[in-house]
Amino acid sequence: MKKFINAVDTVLTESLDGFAAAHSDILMLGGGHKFIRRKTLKPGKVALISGGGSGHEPLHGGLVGHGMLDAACPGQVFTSPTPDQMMEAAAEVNTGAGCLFIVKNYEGDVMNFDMAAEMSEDVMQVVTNDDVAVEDSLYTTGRRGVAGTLVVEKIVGAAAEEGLALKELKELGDKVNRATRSMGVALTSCTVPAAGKPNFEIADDEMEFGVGIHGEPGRRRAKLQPADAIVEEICAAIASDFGAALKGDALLFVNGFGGTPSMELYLIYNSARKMLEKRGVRIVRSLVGSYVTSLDMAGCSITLTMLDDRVASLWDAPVHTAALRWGL
Amino acid sequence: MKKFINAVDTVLTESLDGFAAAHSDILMLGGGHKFIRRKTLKPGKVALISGGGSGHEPLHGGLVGHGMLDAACPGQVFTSPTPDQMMEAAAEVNTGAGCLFIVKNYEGDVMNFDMAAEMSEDVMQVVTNDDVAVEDSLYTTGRRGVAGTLVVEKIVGAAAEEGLALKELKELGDKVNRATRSMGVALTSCTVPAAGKPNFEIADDEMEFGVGIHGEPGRRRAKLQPADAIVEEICAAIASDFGAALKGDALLFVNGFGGTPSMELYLIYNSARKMLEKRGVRIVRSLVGSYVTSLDMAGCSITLTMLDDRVASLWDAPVHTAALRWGL
Amino acid sequence: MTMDATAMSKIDLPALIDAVADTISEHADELTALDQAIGDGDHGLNMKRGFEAVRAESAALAGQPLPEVLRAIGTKLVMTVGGASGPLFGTLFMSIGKELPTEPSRADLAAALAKAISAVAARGKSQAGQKTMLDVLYPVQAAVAAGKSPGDVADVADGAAEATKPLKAIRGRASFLGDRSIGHVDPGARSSALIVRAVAKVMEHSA
Amino acid sequence: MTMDATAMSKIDLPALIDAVADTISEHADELTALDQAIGDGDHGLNMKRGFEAVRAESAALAGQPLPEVLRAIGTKLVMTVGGASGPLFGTLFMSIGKELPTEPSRADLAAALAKAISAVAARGKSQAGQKTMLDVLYPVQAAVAAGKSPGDVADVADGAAEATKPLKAIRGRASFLGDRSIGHVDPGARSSALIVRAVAKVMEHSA
Ligand SMILES: Nc1ncnc2c1ncn2[C@@H]1O[C@H](COP(=O)(O)OP(=O)(O)O)[C@@H](O)[C@H]1O
Ligand SMILES: Nc1ncnc2c1ncn2[C@@H]1O[C@H](COP(=O)(O)OP(=O)(O)O)[C@@H](O)[C@H]1O
Ligand SMILES: [Mg+2]
Ligand SMILES: [Mg+2]
Ligand SMILES: [Mg+2]
Ligand SMILES: [Mg+2]
Repeated sequence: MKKFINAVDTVLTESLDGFAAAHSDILMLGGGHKFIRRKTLKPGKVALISGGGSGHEPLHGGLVGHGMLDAACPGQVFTSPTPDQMMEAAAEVNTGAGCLFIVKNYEGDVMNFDMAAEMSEDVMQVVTNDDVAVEDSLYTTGRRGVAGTLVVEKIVGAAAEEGLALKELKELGDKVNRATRSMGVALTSCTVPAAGKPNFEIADDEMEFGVGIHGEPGRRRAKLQPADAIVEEICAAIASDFGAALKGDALLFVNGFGGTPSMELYLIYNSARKMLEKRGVRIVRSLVGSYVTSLDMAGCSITLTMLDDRVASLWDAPVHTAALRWGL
Repeated sequence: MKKFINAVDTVLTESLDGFAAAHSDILMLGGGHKFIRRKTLKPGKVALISGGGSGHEPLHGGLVGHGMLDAACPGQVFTSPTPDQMMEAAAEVNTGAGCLFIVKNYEGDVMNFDMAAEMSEDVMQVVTNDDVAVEDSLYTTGRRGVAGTLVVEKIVGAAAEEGLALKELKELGDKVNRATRSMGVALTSCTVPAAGKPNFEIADDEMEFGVGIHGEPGRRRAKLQPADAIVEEICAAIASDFGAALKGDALLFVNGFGGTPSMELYLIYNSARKMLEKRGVRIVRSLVGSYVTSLDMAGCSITLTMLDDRVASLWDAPVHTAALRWGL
Repeated sequence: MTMDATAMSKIDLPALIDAVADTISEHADELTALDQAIGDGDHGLNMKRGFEAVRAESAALAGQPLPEVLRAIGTKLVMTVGGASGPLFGTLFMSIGKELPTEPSRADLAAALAKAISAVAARGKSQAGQKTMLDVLYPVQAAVAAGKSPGDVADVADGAAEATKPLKAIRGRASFLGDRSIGHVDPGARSSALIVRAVAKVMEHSA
Repeated sequence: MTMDATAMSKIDLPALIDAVADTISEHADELTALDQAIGDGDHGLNMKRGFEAVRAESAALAGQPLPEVLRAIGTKLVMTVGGASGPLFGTLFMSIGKELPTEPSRADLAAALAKAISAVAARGKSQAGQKTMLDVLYPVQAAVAAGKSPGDVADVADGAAEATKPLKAIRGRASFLGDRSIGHVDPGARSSALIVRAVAKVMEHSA
């Protein structure tokens, strides 16, 4: 394992300490490294709290700040946080208007957030499940929440800043989630520090299609293809899942998994944009970068969110976090 | 080679097309993909132009925009751009107040920018050489320009926005460069698409100390150390090079080379911050992220810039580029 | 030897906690490797973190009645394990503690186990046959109810864990793999069997 | 066979361009591998891009006088090669073109080469012994001045390229490696020798 670490047990806390020190203008840590919270809370605003296993940085801690989250609860690497983390975060950042938990659809996250919600007051939840690689049927745990979660957090965050009520934010979050689809492909796995070796081995001419964001194998292993062929397959899956909803304006988000250089991400974006526009979508907003990562995994995902004017203007609203900034 | 590409010959142009499409609010491409320029020029402002081999993204194209560069000239991967690129960029973005070229100290870059400067009018140059891994003596080509280049571009960019004259900007750039030191360490090499394999092989328990940003071997190969030991060695090298100048306020910039997750970068930042403060520096500004990269190389560099109040306020000045944004 | 109320109330609780923590820590790499194959490679780490945290409180728990101790163990697991296994194993121990009288009979234990396993299934929205820890817990409960010896119960658990191998996962992270989940033992099933074996050994000794 | 003015002016320029472009393209991987060892792994790519761009203009250049053609080649190299080698090889060809009369004698060639090599050294702020292309160009110029045959000049070039192996680099990217640059042939020295060999072959044929 080649990593900059001192000891596997302290990777997370040392990194969080550095993160808080580097962004002390925006955020601070809760006791025991249980959560990252905005430095300045806005009384009367619904508090948005997200969280999940670590290793997906900048998600979620890098999205704490004006226009997005009020707190993020970092679990161990790829392990959902525990309910006490969300409960303590909620107790600290809820200024009276209630809390919205934004949760990626993994059983671990869902159960831990559920337990926290059961033991807290005035909490609602939005569960994101944008990954079309996973069949959504009775015979699965449902779709995973992946990169589209960032989009939900941005849109709902902007609306919370405007002063929307808890229930309205929950409805908006569900709506944006329903308007969002993602799919990912990996060229390598990644190494959880405490595990010390990659989750899977993969040959030099192979890729994993339909992966999530935990360095896990995907739906199928295939021979490495030219970028256009990969993008075409992903876009086809997203498009067919949208069905008739695939029309009008959209946000195209090409997300790197951590080990893929931005040169390749923009190449993928270039390809995806053309293919989606050929299918009748108008790409009016874009985001390209490694925002929802799997440690050092090489690979990327493509996320498409259908936009109406209201959602587009919430996307444009000012945001000031460690990872996402504009308009401020 | 595991990359998202269609053909090695078109990686760069496809990626640039994607980049320009994704950031069409900020920038546009020059003819023949010769340069990336600000969409809206500011008449009477000195034009800042940088450039260099591609593969270091977001440097330099991601730093084109308000408060930083007016144009960036992307060479082939790890290959300096050709003089016609800088000449055409200068002709297009020079609104009458002259052009400042910001050049990283590599003979290829220096010679190509020199030739362009000789054939253009009203051009001055700042050559960055912040890499303390390289001995600066008669028997070397001098220090390399590495991640510190971003700091120079930010500070000089802010001053240009204020309306400083060409000669003042050149002096400011030289001053910031002299106040900046960097050093890097790599855990892996990287793969130039057209070369198809990594520049060097390295064992699982080894690292390259004192590397630049071209996937090249460094000054010495060593056994992989705990992060603190690595950071201590880098900080010692930087500190001894600063000598008596190491005091007062400073900007600490921990830069990832592309393949290193932000969890590790913040851990390095945490360690470096402590070690430098122990040496009497006050870290008052911070930047952590993969900004000056070597494609997919795993590794990082530490950059320290000594700040006076004026330089600190130029760092804080609004910037709006693809990669760096605040205050706007 | 069969299990009875005497055996239950005579149990050396610190020894029990040590035994479970020992087996989980010793097998942490194996559990993680199982989870790398069809999950995200953290199950061994999660369980070890949780049971070592429980062990650290062992002294404090020593004097307390069995139900209290089980509840405390469950709560500690919920607050330290994380992931899917945290709420599930946490619920398991908390529920057994809630259901069990201070001096339980074998029937009490079988009943408490049945209720606790239902609570786990409710928390996980899962059922038997979905390639999860439940595929060990249900047969273990049945074996306890049937009056098997601790050693025999542990054998049932081992067999049940092994029997998850041919199953296709319908719940848990492994379900994302679809058919590719077939051919691997479920990590949570394996850790459940390890816990059962450790508990059985301690019960045999305290009998 | 010796080189003389007749040989120079009789040279088939398109054939010369083809020969140089051929050898560079054929050896591009080797040059890149040399540059991977002590540089950034692009020398073969750079040179190939440049000389293939020159080849693409070969027909347009065919009718023009030798000095014009050399200047055009140099300019093309500057605009397409990039890196350190672009300005340096570009300067070399541009300068030879500038110095050479339309019907040059051997002495003219030797003099032009000397001036062009000085221009390269000035552009590169470099000199002999620093493990660069100059370590091939200087001995080549000397061999031409001494009246050696094209084949012998090419042998000198090969030997000089090989002789860069034990040198420590003082200029170019390899200098960043310090002592680690020792033991490898300099890529630019090797490409220079390849060009000299190709030119020599064409000159022998046109003699
Ligand atoms: N819905 C569920 N119901 C029952 N058991 C489950 C469920 N989801 C997961 N599990 C169990 O949890 C185990 C995985 O635990 P762990 O790896 O610690 O958590 P995570 O999957 O969140 O990484 C699985 O092997 C399975 O036995
Ligand atoms: N200052 C210099 N003077 C003479 N030759 C040089 C100088 N710098 C580099 N070279 C030559 O250029 C070659 C490298 O060319 P290339 O790899 O194409 O450019 P870069 O080093 O910019 O990647 C070296 O092998 C060396 O022969
Ligand atoms: Mg997990
Ligand atoms: Mg180069
Ligand atoms: Mg797991
Ligand atoms: Mg090179």
